[in-house]
Amino acid sequence: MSTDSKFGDYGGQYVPEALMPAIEELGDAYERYVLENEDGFMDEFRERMADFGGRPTPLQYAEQLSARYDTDVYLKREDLVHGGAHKLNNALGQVLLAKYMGKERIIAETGAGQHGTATAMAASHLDMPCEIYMGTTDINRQRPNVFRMRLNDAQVNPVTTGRGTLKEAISETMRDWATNVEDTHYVIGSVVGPHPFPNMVRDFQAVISEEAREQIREKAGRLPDAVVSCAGGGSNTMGAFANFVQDEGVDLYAVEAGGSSLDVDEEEGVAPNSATLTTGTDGVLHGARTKILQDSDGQIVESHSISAGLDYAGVGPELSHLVEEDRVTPVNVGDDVALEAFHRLSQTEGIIPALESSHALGYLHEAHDELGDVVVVNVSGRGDKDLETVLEETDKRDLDVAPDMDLFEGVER
Amino acid sequence: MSTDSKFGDYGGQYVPEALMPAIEELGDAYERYVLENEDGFMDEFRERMADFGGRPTPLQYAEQLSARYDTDVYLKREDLVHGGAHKLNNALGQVLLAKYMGKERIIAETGAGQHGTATAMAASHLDMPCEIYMGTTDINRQRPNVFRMRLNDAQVNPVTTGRGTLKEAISETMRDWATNVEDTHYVIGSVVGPHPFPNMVRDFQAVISEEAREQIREKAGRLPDAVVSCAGGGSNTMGAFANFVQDEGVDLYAVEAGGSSLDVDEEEGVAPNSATLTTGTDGVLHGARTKILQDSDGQIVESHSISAGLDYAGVGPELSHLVEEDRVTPVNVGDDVALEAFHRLSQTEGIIPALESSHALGYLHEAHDELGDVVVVNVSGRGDKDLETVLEETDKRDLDVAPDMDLFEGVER
Amino acid sequence: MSDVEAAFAEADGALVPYITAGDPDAEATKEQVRALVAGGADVVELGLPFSEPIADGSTIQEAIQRSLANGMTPGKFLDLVADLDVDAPLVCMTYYNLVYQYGDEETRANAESPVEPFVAAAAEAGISGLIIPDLPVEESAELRAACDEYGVDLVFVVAPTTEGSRLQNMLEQATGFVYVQARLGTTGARADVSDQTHESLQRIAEFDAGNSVPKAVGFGVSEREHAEEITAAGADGVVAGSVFVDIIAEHGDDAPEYLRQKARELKEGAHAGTSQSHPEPERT
Amino acid sequence: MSDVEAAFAEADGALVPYITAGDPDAEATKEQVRALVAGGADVVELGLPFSEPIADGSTIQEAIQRSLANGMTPGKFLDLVADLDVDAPLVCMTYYNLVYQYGDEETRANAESPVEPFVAAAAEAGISGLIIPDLPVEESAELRAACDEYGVDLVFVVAPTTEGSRLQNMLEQATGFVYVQARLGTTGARADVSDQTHESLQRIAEFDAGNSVPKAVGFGVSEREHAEEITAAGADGVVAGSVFVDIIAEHGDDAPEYLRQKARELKEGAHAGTSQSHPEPERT
Ligand SMILES: Cc1ncc(COP(=O)(O)O)c(C=O)c1O
Ligand SMILES: Cc1ncc(COP(=O)(O)O)c(C=O)c1O
Repeated sequence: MSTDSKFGDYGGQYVPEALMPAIEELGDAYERYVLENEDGFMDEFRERMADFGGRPTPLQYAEQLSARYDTDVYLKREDLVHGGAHKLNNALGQVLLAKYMGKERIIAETGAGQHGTATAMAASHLDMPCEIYMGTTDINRQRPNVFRMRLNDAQVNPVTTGRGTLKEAISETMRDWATNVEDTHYVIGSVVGPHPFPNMVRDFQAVISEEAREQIREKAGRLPDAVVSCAGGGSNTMGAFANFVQDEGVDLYAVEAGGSSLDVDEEEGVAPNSATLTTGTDGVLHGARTKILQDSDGQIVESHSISAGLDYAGVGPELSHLVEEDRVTPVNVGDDVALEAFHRLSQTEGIIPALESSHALGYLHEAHDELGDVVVVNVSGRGDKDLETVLEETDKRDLDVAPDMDLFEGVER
Repeated sequence: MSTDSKFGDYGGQYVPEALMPAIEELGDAYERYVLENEDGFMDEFRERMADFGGRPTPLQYAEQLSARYDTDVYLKREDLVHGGAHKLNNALGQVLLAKYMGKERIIAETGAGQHGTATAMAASHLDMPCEIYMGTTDINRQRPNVFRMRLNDAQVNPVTTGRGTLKEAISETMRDWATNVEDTHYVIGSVVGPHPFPNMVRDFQAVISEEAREQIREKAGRLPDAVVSCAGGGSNTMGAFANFVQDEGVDLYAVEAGGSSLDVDEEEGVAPNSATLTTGTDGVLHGARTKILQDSDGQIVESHSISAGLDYAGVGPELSHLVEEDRVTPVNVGDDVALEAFHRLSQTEGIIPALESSHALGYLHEAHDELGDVVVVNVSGRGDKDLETVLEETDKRDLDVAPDMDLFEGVER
Repeated sequence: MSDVEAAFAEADGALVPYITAGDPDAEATKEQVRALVAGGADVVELGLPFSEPIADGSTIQEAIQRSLANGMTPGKFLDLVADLDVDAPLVCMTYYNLVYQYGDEETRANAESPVEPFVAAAAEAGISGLIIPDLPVEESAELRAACDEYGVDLVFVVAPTTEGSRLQNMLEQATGFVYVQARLGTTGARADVSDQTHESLQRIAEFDAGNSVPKAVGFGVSEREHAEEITAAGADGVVAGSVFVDIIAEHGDDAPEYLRQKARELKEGAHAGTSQSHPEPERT
Repeated sequence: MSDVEAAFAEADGALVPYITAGDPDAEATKEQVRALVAGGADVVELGLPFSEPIADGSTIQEAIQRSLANGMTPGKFLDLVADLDVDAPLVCMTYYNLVYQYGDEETRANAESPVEPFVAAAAEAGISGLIIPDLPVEESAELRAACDEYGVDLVFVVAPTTEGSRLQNMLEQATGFVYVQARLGTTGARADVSDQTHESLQRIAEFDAGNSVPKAVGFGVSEREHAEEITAAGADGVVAGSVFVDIIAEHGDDAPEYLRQKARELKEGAHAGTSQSHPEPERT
């Protein structure tokens, strides 16, 4: 275990013994290929992210939002990455690394299907056999993403245990890895899991802030006052923050899902939110010590968010550490505010954001007065995947900003 | 009418008298702003296409296809443009031009919804009121695109005449334009319609080949032997060809939709294809003289393609002319071949192409032996919009390449 | 002076009704035309249906669909015309592609231009003039030539947006009559005479001076008062279409009698207006 | 020598069965443990259920879900243990977060480490050892210290992939017994003894030399022959879990009798194997 497997008290490697050699091997490969660019690994990664992934993504000045908030708002357009989200940055990096390591098989977990589709795309691009674990509940509510994975030639393994959602899929993927560790690489989908995953995923995602930092200097002639990014596991977050962490004048806001309420229902084992950094407590989940949503016994509670990608009871250990160090400010907005922000950006800027990203935009809306003169918001993904949810959830509420969809009523044939 | 309103015998301005002043005004604006960059119009257009649209798009070397075909295949990745297709290049150009012209309202027609969504995005981005005409049949079968337009704050006007599809929507939009011509700009969705639309739309789309020509010289060290592009109205086609037309050594293939058969059923007034350049005859449709699918009386027949975006009975007049001049080779592939090509690219390269673009890829598959050593294929859009159609149509056929979707059977809850 | 121009000259406030041929079938159309003429129509505009009628509003679109669904074709249209024996010149309104496409291969191969076969056949069948709403004057050279050769009038539409040299050009090229579009938009019956109509009438007065071809105002004319207002302002006649097409859609087999009545009403209006713009006051 | 080590020493081919506490409830668990001991269990491994059992296969996962659904908690688990009066040491198998999280605020504030409150309470209740499958030796310093303080064994799992200095380290740290994982993967009954099992047995023999802590082989043991094969190859005992958990799921209230029979069968196997690897041949 290398010395920087910890971020302060957070991080570490809490995994079954059978996996220890694999993560040591991975740690070694991470150092050689990612940190030291052995065999030109990072060059190849960057080239593929350009040609296949569509990088660099623009940093766009948002005219209408800037006028409305009297603040210069710049949007980092990760929604334009191939596949529609920042997820590919990580998936492609890991699949390529697996190839360099001589692995012959890729596995990954997925909840809403964003990481699964990104991994399937990357594996197809690099000609690697790929299996994705996904809970049966998620399979049924995220069919288009299941189709996309199948189209990209990935096998999708239904996970029937528990409630059949992300947590169970992660556990099941860990089991597969523990069984097939010798020829298989597990592509974790965020800056979570045992070392070296949090570091490695961050480094693959750090291209976001590497580009954004250069772009904002060119466009605004200065560094931003604030960078705002949503946080589920925290990979787009760490990607958007990484190159600004050393810039003390740049405030970093991690916007979590406030869900419908910040309270935890111990009785039911349910937190109607995913605000781990704000309301979570220290614990060990999925291989790392970090902030988690748990009851007083230490059982993990069901989290909730209107956006599936933020709906996770843990968070990256590095974020837990940066929050403890007061370098990152954890904030959160609830389902309603995120939904309104979704509609706002769609209507006024011609960009339909992911519901995850809408949390960052919702926080911008609420706090724009306090964020300074130049703000970068990371639009981590596009919202096409969220249309059904948005329509349903909008219907339930009385949102001023939402467009009516009456036109369908007249045209049934 | 300026002298280059014609391409040989094709083109012209066959519109109701009420529109003549508007298209003259537009012709004038086109010359000043687009051709002469007055007030820096083209600079602003290019900047917005970069920051908002995500240009340049990569030219990607396709490793697996190249190996399979023993030909260097490069994919022009228009699927990475904001919105998922080349359509934005044109829509943003026209909406911006309308703004420069002092118009206060945007209208457009849409069939499958691709041009409608692109126009709605562009109008939202540029803060212009926007109305989209769409047939009721199309509204019902393309609901997600209707949602996207509504989310982007566009009004969607259902067209109930005829079969309620693209042709009727175009006619209806022309009527709106004829009524509100003074403050309204009609954003036509392809290189069709009266002059100056075919020239102007081509010029907005020409960025595709401008980039591709530079990129291929850098990557392959030479010009390609062939450029292959699908053709519905022909805007991605002319965009991909424009900067190669003067390069005599570069063969240009316009791949049309062969549908289920190349025959025309005169009795029923139906062509089960959209292979206008191959099987169409000279006529006048929607404002221009060009090749069209018509019966012997001159009535327009219903076209067909598995891909909604190619399903149009006309084609851009410049393409008709370039075919007549033997500069462009018209070819076609049918529904089955396109569907297989869709699956092939999805599986082997990690890119889910639009069904339209799959026609170009299908032709590559069939003719790769004859295309030369270096081939550029324009991937005009992404296929997320086509998932439903692909699943349905794949189910009907017995395709070797298609993945099975059995996994749903086990997991209904 | 062509038949059409002569009809205008004799009319003293001409009525030019439009109906779609073949709506719902050829026999009905013949009855309808006879009724219109009996009601006072001076010239009859007969629509030859095209599948993409971009210049027409929903009323006429639907008539076109009915006609096409019942099998109307350019050939049958000309047969119908040849069969019709009425005391008013017939003008064919259609879209350019049908004109462009007409004729069998041999005829087309020997023709001077792609549009000659249609014009020849139309003249032979007894058509006196053509209105092609998607053919602006700039694209009309071939058709103009063919029409001249076969003595068929070519009617142009002048829109509210038509001005200056284009207007001049059109007036020079027009024969039969000039179709003055009363307002922007498409065909369709309206409840009132719009402001644009008054502007159009004003413009008629201005360009009237140097040109002898008659002017008829259309788009939205459906009531006696509209017709009167229009000719009172100096037009030589009115064109009315949707109002007649609506009657056909509504009354089916009984339509002819209603058509006759409506034609009489509009003709009276047109005539009355004329007397107001002319020295000698005279009422019907 | 700890209770657990002593039990191994006396066993002559030890059987270490695993069941999930609270499956389906605490009372049933007590009956089950008694039956296992009656059948010949030398040490009993009791699972304290955690919501994310990443090292367990589907059989045990489901037992854990049943137990949690019926309200099992760490507190109730320790009550259950304190209530149990059987003639075999009890080892608690659970995941690290429950250990890490245990105790009320005051206890935790006064504790030496976050894990001390659990170890103290476990020792007090009568737990002799801990198995924490998601705690590798590298992260175990705090827990090792607390276990030493309270005289609780800390059992490590040696996987087929564990080698070299890590293996060395683990053997040095282990107390009670070393849990030799027979194959890659997760817990779960299997039909055969895999090749990996044989390799593992081979590796046991290799590292056996310098270390006195007993070795028990688990993962997939479900038949008499498995047990015999394993001890014959030099292991000090076998661990079997899923086979017992399956019996509980299948037989409900009648489970204890079946548990006893299965324990007896496996114990016989383990014992028989021992005699093959020892000088004096002796059969049950
Ligand atoms: C678009 C988008 N943004 C954000 C997230 C949250 O993940 P992370 O916090 O790791 O960036 C997801 C996860 O699926 C996502 O799809
Ligand atoms: C992705 C894509 N490609 C191609 C086309 C065909 O249009 P065109 O021939 O004008 O490029 C469409 C039309 O919707 C489209 O969406």
